[in-house]
Amino acid sequence: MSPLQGCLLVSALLFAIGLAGAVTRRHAILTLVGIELMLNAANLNFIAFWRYGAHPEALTGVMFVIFSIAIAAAEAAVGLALIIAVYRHYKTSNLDELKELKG
Amino acid sequence: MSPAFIIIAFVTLLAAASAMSLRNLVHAALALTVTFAGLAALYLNLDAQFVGFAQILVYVGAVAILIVFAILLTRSGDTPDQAVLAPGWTYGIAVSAVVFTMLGWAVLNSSALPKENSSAPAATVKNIGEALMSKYVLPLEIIGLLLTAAMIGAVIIALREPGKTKMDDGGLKIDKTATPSAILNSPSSSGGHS
Amino acid sequence: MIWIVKNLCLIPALPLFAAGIIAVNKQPARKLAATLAIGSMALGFLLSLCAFSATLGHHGEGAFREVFSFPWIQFGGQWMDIGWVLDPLTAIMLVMVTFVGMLIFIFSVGYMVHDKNFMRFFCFLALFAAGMLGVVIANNLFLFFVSWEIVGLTSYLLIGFWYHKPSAAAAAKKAFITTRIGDLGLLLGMVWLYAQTGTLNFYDHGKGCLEATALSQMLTHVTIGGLGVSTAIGLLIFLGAVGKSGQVPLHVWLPDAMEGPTPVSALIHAATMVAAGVFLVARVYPLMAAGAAPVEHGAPVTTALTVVTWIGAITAIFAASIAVAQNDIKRILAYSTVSQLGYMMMGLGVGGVAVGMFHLITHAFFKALLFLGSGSVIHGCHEEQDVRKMGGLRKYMPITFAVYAVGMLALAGFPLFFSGFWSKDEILHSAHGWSVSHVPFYLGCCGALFTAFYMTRQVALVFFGNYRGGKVESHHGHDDHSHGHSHEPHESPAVMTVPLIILAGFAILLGFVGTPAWPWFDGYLTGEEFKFDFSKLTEPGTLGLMLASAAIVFTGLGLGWFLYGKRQRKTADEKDVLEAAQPAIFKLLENKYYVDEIYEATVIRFNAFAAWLCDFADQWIFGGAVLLVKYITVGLAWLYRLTDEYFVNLGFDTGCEALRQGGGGLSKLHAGRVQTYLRVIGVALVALIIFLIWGRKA
Amino acid sequence: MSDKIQQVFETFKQLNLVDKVDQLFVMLKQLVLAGVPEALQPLVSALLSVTLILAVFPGIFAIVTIFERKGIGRIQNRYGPNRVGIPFTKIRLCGFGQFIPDGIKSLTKEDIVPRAADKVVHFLAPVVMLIPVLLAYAVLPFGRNMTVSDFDAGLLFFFAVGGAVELSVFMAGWSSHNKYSLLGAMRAIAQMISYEIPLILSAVTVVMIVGSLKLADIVAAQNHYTFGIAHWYVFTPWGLVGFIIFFIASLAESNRSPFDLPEAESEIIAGYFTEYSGFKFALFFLGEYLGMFAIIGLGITLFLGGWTAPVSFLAWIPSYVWFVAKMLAIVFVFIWIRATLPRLRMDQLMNLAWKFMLPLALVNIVVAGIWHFMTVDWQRWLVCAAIIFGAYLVLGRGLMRNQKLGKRIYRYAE
Repeated sequence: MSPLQGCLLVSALLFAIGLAGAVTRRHAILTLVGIELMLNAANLNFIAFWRYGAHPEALTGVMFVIFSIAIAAAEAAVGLALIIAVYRHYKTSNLDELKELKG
Repeated sequence: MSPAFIIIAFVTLLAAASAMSLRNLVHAALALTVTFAGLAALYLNLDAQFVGFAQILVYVGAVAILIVFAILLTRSGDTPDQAVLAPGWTYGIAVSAVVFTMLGWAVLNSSALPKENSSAPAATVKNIGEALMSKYVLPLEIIGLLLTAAMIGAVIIALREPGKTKMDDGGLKIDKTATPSAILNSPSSSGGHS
Repeated sequence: MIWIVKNLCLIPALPLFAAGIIAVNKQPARKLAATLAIGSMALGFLLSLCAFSATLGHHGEGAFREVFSFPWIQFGGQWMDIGWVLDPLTAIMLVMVTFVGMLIFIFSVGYMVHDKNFMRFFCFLALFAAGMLGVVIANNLFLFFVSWEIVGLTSYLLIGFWYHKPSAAAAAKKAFITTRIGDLGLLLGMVWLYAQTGTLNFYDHGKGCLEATALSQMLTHVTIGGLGVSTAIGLLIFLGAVGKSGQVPLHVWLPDAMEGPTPVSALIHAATMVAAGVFLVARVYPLMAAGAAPVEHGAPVTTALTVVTWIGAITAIFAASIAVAQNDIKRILAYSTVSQLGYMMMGLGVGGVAVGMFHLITHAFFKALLFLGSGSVIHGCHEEQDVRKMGGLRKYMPITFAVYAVGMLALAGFPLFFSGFWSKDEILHSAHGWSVSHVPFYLGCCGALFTAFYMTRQVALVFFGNYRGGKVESHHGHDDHSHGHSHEPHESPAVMTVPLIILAGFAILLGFVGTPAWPWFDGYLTGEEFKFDFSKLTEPGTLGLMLASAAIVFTGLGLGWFLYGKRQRKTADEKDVLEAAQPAIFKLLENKYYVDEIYEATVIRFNAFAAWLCDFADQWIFGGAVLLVKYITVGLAWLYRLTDEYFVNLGFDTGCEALRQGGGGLSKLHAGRVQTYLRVIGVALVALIIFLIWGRKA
Repeated sequence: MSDKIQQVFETFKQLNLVDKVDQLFVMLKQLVLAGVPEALQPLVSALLSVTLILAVFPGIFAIVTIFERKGIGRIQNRYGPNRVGIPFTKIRLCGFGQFIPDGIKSLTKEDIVPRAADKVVHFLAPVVMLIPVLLAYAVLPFGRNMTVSDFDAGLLFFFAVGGAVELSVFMAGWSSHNKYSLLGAMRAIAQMISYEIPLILSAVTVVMIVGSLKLADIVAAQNHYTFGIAHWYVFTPWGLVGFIIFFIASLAESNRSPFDLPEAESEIIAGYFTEYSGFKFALFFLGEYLGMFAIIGLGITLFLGGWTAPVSFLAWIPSYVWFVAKMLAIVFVFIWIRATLPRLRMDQLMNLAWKFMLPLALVNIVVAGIWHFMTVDWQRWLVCAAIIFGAYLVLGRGLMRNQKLGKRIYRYAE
């Protein structure tokens, strides 16, 4: 198993853990956390591919991750603000109780 | 596959699993912080120094704090009594397992992986800065705009809903109506006889 | 042109404005309403006096006549003018209407003081005055007709003023519908007239429809049955007058109209409105008299005028005989009115405008006096109208008795000192000289006898003897505190008696303007020279007639006094003297010759049958046709529907249903749970990975 | 192996006397490293550095606590600790031995954990506090060639690990299950996040001018002299403003008066470490002071020329002496301020950070850019000074406005 594959496996596992958490936990914040984990897994992939890829001097992976981190920060801020706003309104942040948008 | 990588990866994954499974949300958030730190260490291990530090600065220093703030503001800090798992969680676990299986199988059997380049690439801060200011200047500007928009949006979303009482500046309540006698005679303050 | 002619429209406009202001005011403004109405009438009276003075002093140079017209509405290429005319006929009517109206308004303030709809009453009264004055000044059949209908409307409204009484509501309806029959004739006549002459103006400097050009043109045309067009039109217009003035056979509404408040009866159904029919005939007299063979003495004779005379004469005797057997004080007066209107018609027919109009004016005053007097009596007797339950009121209501006696004597035609004598005498005189027949003269004499008789009977029953409304006195203790006054009859307040006294004065004095010795009235209307000539009074024909008439009157008075005055009835329930003597005749008279019943049996039944026939036709013949069409349509619709549903829509509906079910199924996926979505995304990710790997290998 | 040692000695011999003194520790470390096998060298190097840091800075901490107590006592016209000297002698050392019994007392006191507390987090909080603080020392250049690990992105590393302190504060405050602890933690985190932004933005100006995140480069860029005076960045308009902003922000970051709301005794007892005692309390205390030293060290490095001498004729004094001297001087200013200024209110604190320091720091970045691109010396002085002064006036006016200065009405406690 090459280092790249190791990284990718770790990333895949991290992604799966994040997905499992996001799908199974009731609390909205933990769902958001799971999504963050999935995003981080993707970041790890980028770094790994940059590190072991063909053209590291292009810095594509690093750049992507830097932007991704910035976007993740924005996403976390907005997401958590939404959760707080929803909590203020419904007095709960459990996702299975928030079904107003039901089709 | 250095031992350092294995150890860091193990810690990171363990922390991630705890973050997703601990009942107490604050513990989960702290475990998440460890995960972020571990990821930063993985980046360092992969010679991406700047990204690693940025990961710590943003995730540990900001996102984790945001998350614990959100937990406290939604009064979810205590260990919940009722179920922490959503209905239908078994499907979720199954889906995740299938996803991991597929991904792992794909990683291990893919012929499309690039030929590995074992020498550490040069990703100095100067290189990154130059790339950001030349090739990636437009994305940088856009990200700046996005962050500003997100900040304003988050502030507006999390603002107190209109019509509710606004805090006076700095906790110093200036109450013009309450006279001492009114407060002394109020029902809440006359509970001393019990 | 004199200013008053131009501004003649002010006289009806004033009460019209008063009515408008009262109508838009808040309800409890009683003082304002009364002030406005009376004030407008007073101002109108002053203006009328101006108009009257303008028409004076034209003796010997033809009748004064000034018209004022202006274009009002465009019919195709022609302009319809409306306008007004000032001539002696208008002027004397204006003075009479405004003066009597003003007095009655004043009387009403006292009479209606307890009514909570005081404002409405004065609003209607003012509106009526406006309409009536409009009728009087109209120089145009169109304006005349509009005002005529306003008058009819207010008459309806005022008869039904106490609409909570079913009888009042029914009477209002009856009055309205009956006069409508006459108005239809008037309308037809009007249209015909317009078709013939192209104008509806009465006088228009030679172009009006009552002037020589138009009349001669009309005379050349002949219509069905050899009638001249002018005659036919005149008869149609006369039909309107018959309806309005309660002539036989359309008289039935007038006695019922007494359901209205007494001032209304006095103003509308005695003094003014009912006289409007007579006034109409007088106004279109040139039309009626058109084509008459010139006679050297007396009135012209035409078919139309003959009809007028006969109708009038029959009405006079007919109504007078009914009045003999009535017990309601107002009904007696109502039949008397009908009878006197018949006299006026007869006067118009046999003697011309001046004769009829003279009686109209005098009658207006004394009949208003009588009605108001009866109102005072009713008011004094606490809304009691049955003469049998009165009696002895002379003691309780001396002023009312005095003025009532004056009115009664005037109506009965007591010789020399009362106006009724002079005016009626002139009619009889003319009838005596009528060249066609003497029957109207005899009918008139007979009517005069009846008149004197029933008036004596009424006065005797009301004012002499003892008060017979004693039953109410047993409840004396009960209502004493609730009412301010006792249940004994009482004299009316000054606001009611003063108008009565004024009217009484005129009822006496007015007769002297038309005596044979000093025929001022005649001269005034015709514009002919006249002079005071006492010797005319002693001319054999005149004197003889006067003596005969006086004899008839005295006979009637004596008979009445003998039957009712000397031997007073003791109780209210006692049988009438006449009834005891001749029950069959009395019953016939009491039931008004069964006219209402005859109408009930004939006209109304025919009407009901026609209505039933129409209903039947509507329901089965026309309705059947409609139903047939309907069923055809429904059948076609069924056919379409079946086609649409089973051939056109079947595929579409199935598609829609499938789509809907698919949407329902999909909406279950959209359960509002984020995590479900995430799961689906996870599955999709797996699918994507499989696809990518498989695609790469392939 | 011995030839490597020989080589080190050779290098040392070639230096002049001043450099010999200056590079003494560096050479010693190289000597030791020369004596260990190649594979263990990174580990040994790290161990040596860490040991030195762990030896020196807690020592300075101990001395500074006494200095602080005595200094405040002096300012407040009282004695402060003046008894403890060398045991069993009459030598009192003016009470400078006080830290020894204090330390012994702290380390031996009973460790009390509240029953409601979250035990694990409660235990971990002081550790998490200390680790990033110590990590921060890794990139500080204490003297010439004296940097433990001179990362390429050293400044970023410093700020990154600094962020972890907030987490430890939260852990301490939340796990204690005490409302004062939680309030203190919240206040501390809000304050730290707020002041971190002007802190970093003021440091950005230096990075812009130097063109490197490496702290050694930054010091080197300031290590030249004109007319015998050093080119410290504090002597430029943007540098002066940057330093003042950095100074105020570092006061707030280290929770020092007048920004000591998170541990305001009169309001919330001791803030987030109310429920700590004994060794853990000592760790918090230590962590706080070490964090203060670290951030002062960074400030010195960025604006005060690091280990360089202010004037050229004093350049013979060893670089590490200069560093410690500058650090102690600033620590003295901190103590002075603590004894002098009253505490801020929460809203004033936030207003100052967001409405005054943040915009001023942003203006300062623009000014630094202008400074960089303008070449004529007196012109850029004039322009930069004018812009900064104008911004200062406008922002200061804005800060003073909207202040509801009314009579205070106290609410009665319920």
